[in-house]
Amino acid sequence: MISEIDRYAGISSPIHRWDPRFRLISIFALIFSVMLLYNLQLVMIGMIFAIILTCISKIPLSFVLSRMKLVFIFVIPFFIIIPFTVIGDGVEIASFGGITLSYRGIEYVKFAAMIVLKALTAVMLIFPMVGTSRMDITIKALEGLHMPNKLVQMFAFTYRYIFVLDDEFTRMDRSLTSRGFKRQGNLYTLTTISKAIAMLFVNSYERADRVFYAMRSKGYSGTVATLHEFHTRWQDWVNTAVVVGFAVLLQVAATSDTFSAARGFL
Amino acid sequence: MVHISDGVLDPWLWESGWVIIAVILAYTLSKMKTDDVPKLSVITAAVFVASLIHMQVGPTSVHFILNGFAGVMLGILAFPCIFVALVLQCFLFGHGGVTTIGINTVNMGVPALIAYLIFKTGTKLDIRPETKSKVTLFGAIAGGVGVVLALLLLATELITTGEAFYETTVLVVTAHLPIIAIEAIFTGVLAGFIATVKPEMFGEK
Amino acid sequence: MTAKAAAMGAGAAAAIRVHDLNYTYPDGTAALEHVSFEIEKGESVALVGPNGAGKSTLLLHLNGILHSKTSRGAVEILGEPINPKKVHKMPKKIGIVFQDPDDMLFMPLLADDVAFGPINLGIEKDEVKRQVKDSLLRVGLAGYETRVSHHLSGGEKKRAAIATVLSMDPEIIAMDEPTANLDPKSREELIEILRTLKDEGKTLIIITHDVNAIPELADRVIVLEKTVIADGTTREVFADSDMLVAAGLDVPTIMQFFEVLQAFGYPCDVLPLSIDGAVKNLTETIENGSGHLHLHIHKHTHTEVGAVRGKYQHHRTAANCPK
Amino acid sequence: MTAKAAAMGAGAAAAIRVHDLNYTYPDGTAALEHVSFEIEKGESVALVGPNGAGKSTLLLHLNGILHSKTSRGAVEILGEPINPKKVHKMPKKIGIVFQDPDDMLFMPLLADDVAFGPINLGIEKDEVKRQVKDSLLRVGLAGYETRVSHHLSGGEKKRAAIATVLSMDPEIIAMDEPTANLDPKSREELIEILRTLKDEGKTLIIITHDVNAIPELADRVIVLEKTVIADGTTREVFADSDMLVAAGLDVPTIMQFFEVLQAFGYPCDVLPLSIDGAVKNLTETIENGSGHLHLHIHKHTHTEVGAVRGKYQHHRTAANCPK
Ligand SMILES: Nc1ncnc2c1ncn2[C@@H]1O[C@H](COP(=O)(O)OP(=O)(O)OP(=O)(O)O)[C@@H](O)[C@H]1O
Ligand SMILES: Nc1ncnc2c1ncn2[C@@H]1O[C@H](COP(=O)(O)OP(=O)(O)OP(=O)(O)O)[C@@H](O)[C@H]1O
Ligand SMILES: [Mg+2]
Ligand SMILES: [Mg+2]
Repeated sequence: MISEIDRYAGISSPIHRWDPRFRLISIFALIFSVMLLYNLQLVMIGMIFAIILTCISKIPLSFVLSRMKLVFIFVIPFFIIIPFTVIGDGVEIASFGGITLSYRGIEYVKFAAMIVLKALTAVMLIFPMVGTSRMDITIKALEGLHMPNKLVQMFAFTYRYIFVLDDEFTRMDRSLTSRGFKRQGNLYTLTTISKAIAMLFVNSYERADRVFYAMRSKGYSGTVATLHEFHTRWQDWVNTAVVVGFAVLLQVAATSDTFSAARGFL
Repeated sequence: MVHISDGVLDPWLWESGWVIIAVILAYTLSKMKTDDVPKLSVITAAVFVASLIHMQVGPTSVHFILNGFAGVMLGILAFPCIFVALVLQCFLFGHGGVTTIGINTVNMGVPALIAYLIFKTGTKLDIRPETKSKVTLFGAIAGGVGVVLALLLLATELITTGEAFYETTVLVVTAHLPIIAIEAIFTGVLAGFIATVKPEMFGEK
Repeated sequence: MTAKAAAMGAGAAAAIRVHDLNYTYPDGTAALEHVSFEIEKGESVALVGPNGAGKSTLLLHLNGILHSKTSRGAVEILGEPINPKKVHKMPKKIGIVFQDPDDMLFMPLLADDVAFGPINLGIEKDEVKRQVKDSLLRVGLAGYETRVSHHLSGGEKKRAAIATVLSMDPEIIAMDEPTANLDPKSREELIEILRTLKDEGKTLIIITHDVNAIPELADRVIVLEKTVIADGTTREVFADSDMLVAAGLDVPTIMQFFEVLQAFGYPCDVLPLSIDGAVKNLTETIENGSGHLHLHIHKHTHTEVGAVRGKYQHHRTAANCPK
Repeated sequence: MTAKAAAMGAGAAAAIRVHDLNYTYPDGTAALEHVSFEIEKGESVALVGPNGAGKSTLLLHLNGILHSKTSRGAVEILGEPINPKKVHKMPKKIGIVFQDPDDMLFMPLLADDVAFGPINLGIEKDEVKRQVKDSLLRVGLAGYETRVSHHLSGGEKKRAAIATVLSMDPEIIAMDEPTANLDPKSREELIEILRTLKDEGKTLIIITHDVNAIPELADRVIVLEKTVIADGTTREVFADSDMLVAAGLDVPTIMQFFEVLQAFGYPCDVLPLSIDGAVKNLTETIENGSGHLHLHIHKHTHTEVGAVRGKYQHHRTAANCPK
C-alpha cells in the first residue's frame, strides 16, 4: 500500500551522487524560491529547471507523473474555479444557489495557472530531493543538518514502523473481508473500521512498549547514532552553487521590473 | 489530513507557519522525555497508517483526519507527531506541500490541543453517564471540534490570501462538512474502545 | 515429484480446485508459480513448505482476497470459480483462520467478534446469538461471551479466532499455523478441536510447520515451494524424505526413529508416523514374529544409523551456516 | 517441588541470581510470585512453562527493564544487583532477544540495528564495523548489512535479531522463543547457532515451547508457572512427567516413545531424550544384552501402553475442552 518514493534510489546519476545533506538544503531552498514567485514567466522558468533536475536524476518520468497525477487532482479545482468565481464584476455566465459563475478574463486564468504550476513544481522537485537516496540515508542527512536528535529519531522509527503497522492493518482488513465484511458508505462500515483502527492503536501502543524495552536492552539512553558517514567532495559544492545560485537568481529577477509581479490583481 | 498545497497561500502565511511551528517544536521537544521517543514514534506511525485508510462516502472517498484523536491521546506531544507525519506524507506521497508543512502542522496541531483540553475537561466532569459513554461522548466532541477548527483555520488563511479564493474556500469547507460527522463518530468509537480495552492509554500525557 | 492426483474423482464438484495459479507480489516477488491441486469434500489436507514458500499467499487466493489478472478462473471453490468482486459472499463456503489471532479479533467483546461474520452474512439476531454460543462451546470457550478479546491468553485467542470462523458455518476451513506459539497443552487441545471438525466432515486445509501434528490431523499432505512439489497421502509424502529434506522440511520424529530402528534390524516396510501408529506397528510386528522381536547390532548398523541421522541434519549441508 | 539448587556453588558470583522476585502488572495481573533460582556461568538453561506463565515477564526483569518496588535487589547479574536506572549499562552483561523480531529491528537498515548496541556501549567505529560483520556472519547473514528489515523473511528476521545482541558480546544471552514460526531447516540452523554459542561458553537462557529442541540446547530446565515449580537437569525435570503434564507441558517425543517401549519389555532406567540419545541407549542396551534385545507382548503390555499414552493426552482431562 505504501508506495516508496525511494524506489529508484539505487540507480546512479549526478543527483544521486550528490551529498544528501547538500542536496536536501539546496533543493529545499529552490522550492522556497519558486513558491515566493508571483510572475508566471519566472514560475515557468523554475518549472523548466525542476524538469531538468528530474531528468538528470534519471528517475523514470512515468514514476514522477504517476505521483503528480494525484497532486493534479488536488490543485486542479483552483484552475477551474478561480477564473470563474471571483466576486465582483465580470461577465456573468451562470449562477446556481448563490455561487455566481462570472468570467473575469485572462489575468485570472494566468493567476490560476501560476498556482497550479507552482504546486506541480514543488511536487516534482521532491523527486530529486528525496527520491535519489534511500529514505534512511535522507533521515540521516537530516541529522547531519543538525536537526534535533529527538526529531530525527522520530523520523527514523516512524518510517520503520509505518511498514510494520501497514502490514498489520492489511492483515486485519483481509480478515474482515474474509468474514463477509464489505466497505460501504454506511454507519456500520464506519464503526467497524473505527474499531479495527482502534485495535491497531491498542496493538501499536503495546508494540511501542516492546520496542522501547528492546531499545533499552540494547543500551539506548536517549540518543541514536549510526555508522553512516557523509563524504563531501568538491562536486557537491559545485552542485549546491548551481542550484542555490539559481534559486537566488529567481529572487533577484523577481525584484526587477522586467517581470511584473502578478500579485496586484488580487 | 487537511492539506494546503504549495504555492497557494500568501508567503507571509506559510512563513509565519514555520516560525510558529519552530517555536512550538522547540518547546515540546524540550518537554519530551527521551523515553517517550520510541513510543511517540510508533503511535505516529499508527496515525500515519490510519490516515491512509479510505472510506467510500457517497460518490467520494474520504479519509480520516485524526488530529482530534492525536490530541486526545498525546496532548501537546501531538505537535511533533503531526509534524513528522506531515513531512513523511509529503516525502512519500507528495501530499500537501513542502513550504506549507509548517502552517499545515499549525492547522492540525492547534485544534488537536484544544480537542485535548475539551476531552480532558469533559471526562473529568461529574455527570451521569458511566465512564465509557462519557469517554465516547467527549471523544466524539473532541474529534468533531478538531476538524471544525482545522477547517476554520484553513478557511481564514485562504480568505486572507485573497478574495479570489473565496468561492474555493466555500467549496472546500462544504466538501468537508460530512467529514466532521464522520470524524466525530470515528473518534468517539476509538475513545470508547480504548476506554474498555486499554484505559491506561489515556493515563499518560 | 511424488504428486498423486489419482485418488480424486473428476466427476463431482471438488471442494477446492486450483489450476495453474500464479501470483507475483507488486514488488516483483514471485510467490506462486503454476500451482495446481484438487481437494475433495471432506478431505483434510496439510499444506507444508519452508518459510516463504507461498503458503499464506495461496490461502489468501482461496477466497479471492488476493487475485491478479493471471489468476482469473484458476481457483474454483465447490465447483464455482471465484469472483474477486464477491469475496464477501465467500465465508459461507470457505472460512479462513489467520495465523495471528490478533488480526482476527478487533472488537472489545469476544461475542461481538464471533458474531461479526454471521451479522455480515445477514443472519437474523436470535440465530446469530445461538451460533455465537455454539461456536464458543465447540472451541472450549463456553461462557466467554463478555470477555474482552484483547485480554485473552495466547491459547485462548487462537481458539477464539477459530470460533469467529466456525460461527459462519463454512463448508471448508483453512487455517494458517493453528498450533504455532502454543504451549503443549493448548496445542493438544487445538489438535483435538481440529480433529472434531474433521470427524464432522468439514473439509480442512491446515498450514503447519509442526510435522509431528500432521499424522493426527491430515490424510493428505501437499508440499509447496512456489509450486506444488509433492502431493499425496500423508504416508506417501513422508516416505520421500529426500524430497522433504531438500525442501527444508522434516518428517515426524517417530518416523525418523523407526528408520534408526530398521538399522538395528527392526523389520518394517511402512514406517509409523506417530506414537500411536508406532504402538500399532510394534504390536503387529511382534505378533507376526510369534510374540517376539529381536533387535541386534550387525556389521552395518552404525554406518546405517549414521546415514539415517545425516539425512535430517540440515545444518551440515546448509551453505550459509556458521562453522 | 522438584527444585534442585544443590548443584550450585555458593561461593563464586553466579551469572544470574534471582531471589524472591515478585511482579504484578499495573492492571493487577500477578505475573511472578516468589521466583528464586541461580544460574552459573556457562550454563545453558531452558525456561519452560505454559502460555501466560510469566516467562517473558521474568526475562524483562533480568536486565532491569521491568522492575517494581518489591523487586529491588531481587535480581543479581554477575554478582551485582540490578539498578533499574542503569539499564543502558546492562547489555555488556546480558543481552535479550525478544520474541517478535520486529520489535528488535527498529532501525531502517540491518547494519544500523546490529551496530546500535555497540555504538551505545561507546565502542569506536572501526571496531563496531568489525563486530557488525562478525555477528552477521555468525548467524549466517553475511553480506546483509544494507538490507532493509521489512524485506527480510521471518527466519532471516529471527537471525538478524540474534545478531543485534551478539554484536554487543554479552556474557549472558537470554532468548524468548527463538525457534517459533520457523520451518524445520531454519529451526535446525538456529539450534546450531545456539549450540555454537553454548560451546563458546556463553551463559544461555532459552524460553521455548519446543520440548524436542531442549535436549540439544540445554543442560538444565526451569519450569515456571508464576513461581518456579521445578528446576534441575534436563533429565531430572523430564523424568517427572506428572508434574510437567499438570503444568500443561510435555516431554520430548522420543522419551514418550521409550516409555511405550518399556511396556514392551525394553529394559532401561534412563529414558533417552532425543533420537541421538536413543541411538546411544539402544546400542548400550543391546551390547549389555550380549548383542541382542528382545521385545515382546506380555499380559500387561496393552494396559501399560494405555496408561503411558493416557498420561500425555492433555485433552482427555482438560475440563474446558469439547466432547
Ligand atoms: N505483501 C508482500 N509483498 C511482497 N512480497 C511478499 C508479501 N507477502 C509475502 N511476500 C513474499 O512472498 C513469498 C511468499 O510469502 P508467504 O507469506 O506466502 O510465505 P509462507 O509460505 O506463508 O511462509 P511462512 O512459513 O514464513 O509463513 C515470500 O518470499 C515473501 O517474502
Ligand atoms: N503489559 C501487561 N499488562 C498486564 N498484564 C500482562 C502484560 N503482559 C503480560 N501480562 C500478563 O502477565 C502474565 C504473564 O505474561 P507473560 O507474557 O510473561 O507470559 P509468558 O510465559 O511469556 O507466555 P507465552 O508463552 O504465551 O509467551 C499473563 O497472564 C499475561 O496476560
Ligand atoms: Mg505464512
Ligand atoms: Mg512470552
